[in-house]
Amino acid sequence: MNHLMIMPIVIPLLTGAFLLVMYRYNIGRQRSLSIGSTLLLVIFAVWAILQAGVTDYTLYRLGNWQPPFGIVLVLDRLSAIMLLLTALLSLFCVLYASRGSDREGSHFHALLQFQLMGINGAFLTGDLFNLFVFFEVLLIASYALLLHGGGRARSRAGLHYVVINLAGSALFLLALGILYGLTGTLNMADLARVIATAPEADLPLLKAASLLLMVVFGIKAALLPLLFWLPRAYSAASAPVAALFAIMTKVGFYSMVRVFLVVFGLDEGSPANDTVLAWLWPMALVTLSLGGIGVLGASSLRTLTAYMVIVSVGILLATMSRNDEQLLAASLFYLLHSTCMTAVFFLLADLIGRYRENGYDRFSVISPLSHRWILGTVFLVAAVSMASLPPFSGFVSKAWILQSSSRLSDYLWLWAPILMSGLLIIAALSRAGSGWFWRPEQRADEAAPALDGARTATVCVMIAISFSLAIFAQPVMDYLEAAARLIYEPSGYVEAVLGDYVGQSREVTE
Amino acid sequence: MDIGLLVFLPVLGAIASLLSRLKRPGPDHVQRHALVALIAPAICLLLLLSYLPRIQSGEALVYSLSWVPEIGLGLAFRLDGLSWLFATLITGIGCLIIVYARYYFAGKDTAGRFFILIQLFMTAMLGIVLSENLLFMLVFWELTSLVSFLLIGFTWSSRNARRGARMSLVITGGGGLALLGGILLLGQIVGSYQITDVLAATDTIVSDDRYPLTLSLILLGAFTKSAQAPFHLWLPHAMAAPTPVSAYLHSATMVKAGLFLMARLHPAMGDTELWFSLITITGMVTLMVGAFVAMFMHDIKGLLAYSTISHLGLITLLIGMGSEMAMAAALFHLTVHALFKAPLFMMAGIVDQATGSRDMRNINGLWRTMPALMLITAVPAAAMAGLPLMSGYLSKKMLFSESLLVTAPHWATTLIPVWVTVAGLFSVAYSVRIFHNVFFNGQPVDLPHWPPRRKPAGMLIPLFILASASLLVGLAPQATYDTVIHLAVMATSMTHLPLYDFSELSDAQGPAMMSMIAMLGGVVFYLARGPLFAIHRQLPDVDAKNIFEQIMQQSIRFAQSLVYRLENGSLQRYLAFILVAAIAPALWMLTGYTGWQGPSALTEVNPMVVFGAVILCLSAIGVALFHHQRLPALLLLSVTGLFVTLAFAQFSAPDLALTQLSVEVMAVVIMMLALSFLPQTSPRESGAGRIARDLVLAGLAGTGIALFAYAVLTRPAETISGYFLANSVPGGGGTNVVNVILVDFRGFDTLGEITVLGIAAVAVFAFTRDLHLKERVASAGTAKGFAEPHPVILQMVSRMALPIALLVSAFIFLRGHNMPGGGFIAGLVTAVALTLQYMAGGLVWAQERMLTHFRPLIGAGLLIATATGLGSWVVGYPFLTSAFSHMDWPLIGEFELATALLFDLGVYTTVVGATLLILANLGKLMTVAGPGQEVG
Amino acid sequence: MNGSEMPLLLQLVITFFLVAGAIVALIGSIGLARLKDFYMRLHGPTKASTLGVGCILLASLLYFSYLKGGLSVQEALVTLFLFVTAPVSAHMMAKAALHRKLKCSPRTRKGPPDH
Amino acid sequence: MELVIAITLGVLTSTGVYLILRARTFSVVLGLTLLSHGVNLFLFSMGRLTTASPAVIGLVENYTDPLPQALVLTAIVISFSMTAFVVVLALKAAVELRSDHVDGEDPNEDRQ
Amino acid sequence: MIATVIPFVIGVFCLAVLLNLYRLAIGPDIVDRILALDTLMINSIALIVLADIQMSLGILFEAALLIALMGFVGTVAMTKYLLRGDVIE
Amino acid sequence: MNRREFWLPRPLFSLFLAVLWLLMVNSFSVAHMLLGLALGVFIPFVTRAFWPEQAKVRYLLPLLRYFVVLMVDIVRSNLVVARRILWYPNQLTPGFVTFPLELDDDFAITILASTISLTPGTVTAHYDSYAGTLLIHALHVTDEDELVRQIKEQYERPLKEIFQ
Ligand code: NA
Ligand code: NA
Repeated sequence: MNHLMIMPIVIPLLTGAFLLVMYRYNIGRQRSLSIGSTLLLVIFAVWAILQAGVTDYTLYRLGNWQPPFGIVLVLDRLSAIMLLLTALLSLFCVLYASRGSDREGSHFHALLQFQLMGINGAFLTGDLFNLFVFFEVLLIASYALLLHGGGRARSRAGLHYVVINLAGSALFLLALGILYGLTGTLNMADLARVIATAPEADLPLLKAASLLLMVVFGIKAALLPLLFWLPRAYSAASAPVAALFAIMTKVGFYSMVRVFLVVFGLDEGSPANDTVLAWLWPMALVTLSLGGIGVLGASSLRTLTAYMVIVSVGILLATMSRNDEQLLAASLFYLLHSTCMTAVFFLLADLIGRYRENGYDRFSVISPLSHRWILGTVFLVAAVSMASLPPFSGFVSKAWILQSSSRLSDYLWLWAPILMSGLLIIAALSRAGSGWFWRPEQRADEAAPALDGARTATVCVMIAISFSLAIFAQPVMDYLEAAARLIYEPSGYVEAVLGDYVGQSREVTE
Repeated sequence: MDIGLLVFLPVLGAIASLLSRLKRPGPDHVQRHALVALIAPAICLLLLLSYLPRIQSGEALVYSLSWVPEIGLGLAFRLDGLSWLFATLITGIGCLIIVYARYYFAGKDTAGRFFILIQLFMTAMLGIVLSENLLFMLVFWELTSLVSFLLIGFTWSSRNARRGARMSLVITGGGGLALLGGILLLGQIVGSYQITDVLAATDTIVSDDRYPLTLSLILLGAFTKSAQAPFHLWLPHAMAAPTPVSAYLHSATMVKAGLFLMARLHPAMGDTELWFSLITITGMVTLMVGAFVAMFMHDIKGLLAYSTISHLGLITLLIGMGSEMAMAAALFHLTVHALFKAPLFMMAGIVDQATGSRDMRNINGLWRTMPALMLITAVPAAAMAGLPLMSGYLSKKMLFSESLLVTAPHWATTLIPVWVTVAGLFSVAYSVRIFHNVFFNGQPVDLPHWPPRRKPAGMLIPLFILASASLLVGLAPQATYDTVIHLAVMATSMTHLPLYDFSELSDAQGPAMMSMIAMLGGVVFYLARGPLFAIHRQLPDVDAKNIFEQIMQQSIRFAQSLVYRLENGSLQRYLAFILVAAIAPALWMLTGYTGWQGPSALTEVNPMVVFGAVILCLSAIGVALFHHQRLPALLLLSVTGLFVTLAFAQFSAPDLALTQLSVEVMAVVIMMLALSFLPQTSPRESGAGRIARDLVLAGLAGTGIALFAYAVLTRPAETISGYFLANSVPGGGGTNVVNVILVDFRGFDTLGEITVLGIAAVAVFAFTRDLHLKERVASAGTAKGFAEPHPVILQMVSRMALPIALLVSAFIFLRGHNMPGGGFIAGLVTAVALTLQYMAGGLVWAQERMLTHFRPLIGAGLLIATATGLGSWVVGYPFLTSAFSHMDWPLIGEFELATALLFDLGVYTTVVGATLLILANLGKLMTVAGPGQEVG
Repeated sequence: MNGSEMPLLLQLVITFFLVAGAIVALIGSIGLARLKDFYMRLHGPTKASTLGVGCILLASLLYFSYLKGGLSVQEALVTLFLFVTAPVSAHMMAKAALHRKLKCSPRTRKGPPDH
Repeated sequence: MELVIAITLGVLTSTGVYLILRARTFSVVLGLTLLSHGVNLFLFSMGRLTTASPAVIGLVENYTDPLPQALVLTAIVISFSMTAFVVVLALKAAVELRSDHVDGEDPNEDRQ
Repeated sequence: MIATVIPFVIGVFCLAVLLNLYRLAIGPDIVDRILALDTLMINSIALIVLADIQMSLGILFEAALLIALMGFVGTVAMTKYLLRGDVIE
Repeated sequence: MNRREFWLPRPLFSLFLAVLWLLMVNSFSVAHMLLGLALGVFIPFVTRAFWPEQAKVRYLLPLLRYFVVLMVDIVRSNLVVARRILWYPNQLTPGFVTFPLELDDDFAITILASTISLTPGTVTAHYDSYAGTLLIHALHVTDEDELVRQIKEQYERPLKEIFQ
């Protein structure tokens, strides 16, 4: 058994705990530890990518107990991708935060490490209850990070975010309860096996449980009508936190893929996921449309980006709900792009806001700006990528999604909002850009702080990643297609996880 | 490969320009920039010319490189007659524009930026015309929109420039998205994006169901780019750009991209009724609108812009007709238009710079001061008017003759000839006007610069070259056609065609008549312009830019109001949405479900349980009823918690009972701490409607849970837990199976769980650190009387209780693996005992006596638990693999040592640290020294 | 396993403690419910309930001591704890009542001094 | 018995839901607590309810299903953490937003 | 004998609990309610112990102990709150 | 403070804890004796800061006797109170009595206050440390001075002997 697999969870946990023990460490040491830990995560994520490329499923049996009795971690291509994305994203967030945002409150780095532990755990676990636990870890850390730095907007948004997610957690437990009550197991593979052979009379109950899970994951993923907390929460958060949150909605998406396509999708004849997918489709489309409208109506760049997150969620869930292997691969590619770019924009809003004389990132304020050339160019390039214009990853991913979906009968329902939201994004970003970089006077030089090279470089590298994702799209796509293929072979997953366990030690009590 | 080079050379040029711009601007910097910028386009032009022989042999040069084969996107280039014609126009006119701009931008800092952008733009245009792969073409298509956006907004301090730029970007960008859709559909139909394949699949395309949609989307892209009505609105506002930009982008090149696309796809998609009607009607409308508006423009550039629109409509019309001859006419006119429109724009720029105005009502009689300009301009102006011997004359006659050949559909046979004649008439009128009004028509009026500032003669060079070319084409149409245009026409029809015979054209009677009418009518129209202008002034003044801005503003307002209405900051509403979302689908799913009653027999009713259940329900309802009075509600909540505890105890879950109980008290203490800062009562602010809605939601939720519970409880249980019962002692070394699950089978969950607790505590620490509760802090102090802060009797008993409680928690801790208990409960007991010290002795008193800070305690707990897990690596087992052994020591007796105990120690430590950190920080808020001070 | 094999005397003793405890505790709660003012109500639970529960615990102590073959004194710990804490609870509640200036019943001979 | 338990769970959930829909943070906290009671008991009862059969090996003959108990224990701890957190957050919000209304004094103040 | 008497004893304690709840519900003052809750806690110790005897388990002792401890701490917290408007200061 | 007081602040109490441990675990093995002793030493050591005062217990035996008397009194007081509550709750004449303290040790006062609360019809409602008085609420009082005298006689005097 390869111990490297537990590393993405243990490393941030150890780092976070160590930072608490050494609570008097000065900020410099905290930063070095945090950056070091995140770098290690990147390395292990790369290992995970390679490992998953070689072996379809790598298992890690915690406590050396046979699944489904013990908790098992499962590494496949999908989780490897998510791990790498998280690691890279968090690295940039930590780097960006280390330029000063981390001092606005206490224990930023420790909390961020715990957050990473939760996210990575959610991506790796093969146990539904353990998923709940990791959800809670990542949520509580996200509550704390959201409030990092204080202030009224954060308090209000934080309160809403927390209460809503607590309601979501209650629903999660309910759904888990129903599933356990009917199947007597929690391991995802075992659940899949039992659900596929569930008695006819239990099926509606199981499907109802899947609908509850849709709401649970929908809250995380920001599915309409569960998303209203998001715009304010994301725009209230401090920039690196918001950027890290770009991955959070994807955790919801990931969980839906895992649970609905694998756990509820084993029975190839009439999989139990048909109901939930049927509900997901229209809801995701409306989400997508509302996201587009919100982008147009946003009053600040952070809010705009928050709605961009919603657009991306809409696209992801709509494509996922069509239950098509190729489309899933395409939407995974889009996931990479949208996570990267929404993170870029949260950072960019902060970066530019710092050099505007006033108004921070509000559109309604016309304010002199320093470093117009550099910031303007960065914004332009980022906007092109965000608007899914060529030659960035957004273009490739959107083309792939549209292409793969065109084989479906109702593809136009997807096409119309995707293309329309694209237009709205172009309109909104061109307004924002021209209002910020063209309209005001150059900021007087003596008032202007020097450009923060590290922050700018962080943003630029992230944009460069989006660009190289387009340039090297083919190998990435091959990997994603393989990942999607695995998702659509749930029987392989079940076999790999459960091995020779065929219901021994199960007892029936009347 | 070198075709690809052709496309990307200007990028290299742009980079060179960028580098040259980095150098400190000297007195000659514009010249230097221009020279640098000229290199790449010139090489391109030479390369293109060198290809001419191969093109003339009818060869289509194709070069492909794989990029993203998954989506059919490849770096593929194609050079055939059509693309050669366009590429040559783009590079040729581009070179001349650069020369022109060298003088136009003389002395301006912005020159460098212009040269960079113009070369980028050239790349984009070359990419469009030279792409073999349609998706690849789209990359450049969007790039033209983008660079055009930057160029229109070039003088960004002007509001008009910004608005014009945005407008063009939104319209052409939107068109680009439509085009993306169209091209993707086309690619799906054909199975490839290679133009070669697409052109070979005509029948497949035309017969596909998706053909109408595909065509519409593609045409939407083409029309927006080529400023076809009603998308033409952006073009006049693009005139905010510097004149070289207008001359290049908005007359000669970019706007032709849409025409190029239609011509390119004509063999594959043309020749259908739909194609004909969509394109010809659009073309006709555009032709007429452009021509009509142009006549009344006073701004030279405005007039030229609308005339451009009109000519674009004309070419579109010809493409729509679709016959080989019409296509020939279209491409011929397209070339001719590029040759006469660019110099006219250049003229406008010269006049603008010389006089400081572009208003023809003020600019008059320039022939005296600018005779050379007048002479050179005469040629393109005449060509635009379509005077005999001029290039425009021929192309117009080609149009007229084609219009007469239209036989189907019925409506078009007479309408089109009349229509084009009228439009021709207008074009004569505005051509005459621009020439006469600028160079003659009396004396200038109130010009900012008069006499005009001297302009460098160099500006006339590109003008002269273009005018000569235009003249040349007019004089030798056949040669022009034969050498370049015929190849392009063949590329658009994919067949070998006979050459167009211009002598035949000159013999035709109909076109000549129509030309005549147009010419005479135009002149008459121009002479009668005074009254016509007067009438035109009566018409409402419509500014497309304002309309566009208004539409934008309205959309934004709509978006804002919609979003604000939905996302209105009301948590209650969000929660209601979530509840509805949870209830509605399940309700929908389970309507008519009959399986609620499972097969298992019901168990008999236990009166004690019923009693407990009733009290549980009553207390919960009591909390809901009395929630306005907060402290009583809290007491009732404690009762609920107590009875939940009793339920756990009753139903064989002692561990749960212990945990629930400890947690409950801590939670109530925390809530009471908070309550001292909050109002003591909740106002009654919910209306009856809101209460009714909430009651319905609550009722549905409760009913749902009850039904689910009933359904599951009446079914036989089938579970994996037999394994736990069987392996708890042999595999986990403990008889308390729940505890063994917690620290061993599912120890990973527990690790996550204590992490949550730890994070919660650290979070509370972090965000209460700077919380200021000024008004509350003042009231703290040492009161006498009954409310003394630290009652002696309480203190005495609490102190005594502490060691005993610690002993009890040690007991619970050690017993946990085999009997109810464990690290978590032990931790809570310890924490509660220490909390008692806080309550009895006060925060400061107790804090001084703590052995350690709490945050390191949390960290240490987590480290202990994790380290225990990691310990199993040493012996080669996975994380959290437990080991235990029973040791029989002489004298002492049997001892069990289990790593699970160490893990539980981590749990214990974390729980103590976390609970106390939360409490101490809440308590801190009350003390005078509170805010800003770190506790724990 | 049940108590039927127990010596009769032990059974009787246990039963006595159970019944006595129940009655005493009930009286305490009746006092809580019936008496006129807070200060009077305080007396019932402080003594009666404590003792009542003490009796039950004693019964449990005897019962399990027999059942498990040996002295099971854990229950004594609970009793002890109750007896130590009950007066303090009462003390604190009385202080709170005084602080809140709760009215005494009209039959009270002498009210609390004002602070 | 099943019916009694089902109804109790329903009542707990209903009251919890009703309270989290109230406008004041304190009521919401009360509601969340009740809701978590309901949910925990629900999860607990999914292992079927048996009396006098704790899962302590050697103590009794029949054992109840220990797994839901372990799950509920985890859930209790987590919901305790969350409650503590949300209480303090509600306090902070009430101070900073000048009202203990869940939306603060003016829900749209940070909107422009 | 014990088995016969236990349900009766449990019933008596349930009655006591009801009386406590009655006081808890009617108050009138908050201190009355706290007193009622305190008594309720103490009575529930008895209930727990009785259930333990009835089921012959002997494992609910910690629960009884904890109720005693937690009930005390809870009462102290509430009265301190009434006295000082705060629990810890 | 000498070494013994630092490491073993309360030897008697340590022993008490060790015994308590054995009672709790219900096992009298050597292992548990050692463990109990270890805890008995360890716990007072880590909590010594919370309990700074040295208890001045002079005589252990009188203390034990005091507790036995107390137990009897508790049972008796319960019967008395039960009778009052059940038979004539409406004829009770409650009242507050101020009890002047002679004790000055906080620990002793605490024991006295608790004793008063546990015995017939009296509850200690307040301890005024400035005035040195206990405020007692009596469920049924006919003669305040008699009550004070009785308490002094029965409880305060023995306590004074024990603690001073
Ligand atoms: Na004029
Ligand atoms: Na193990």
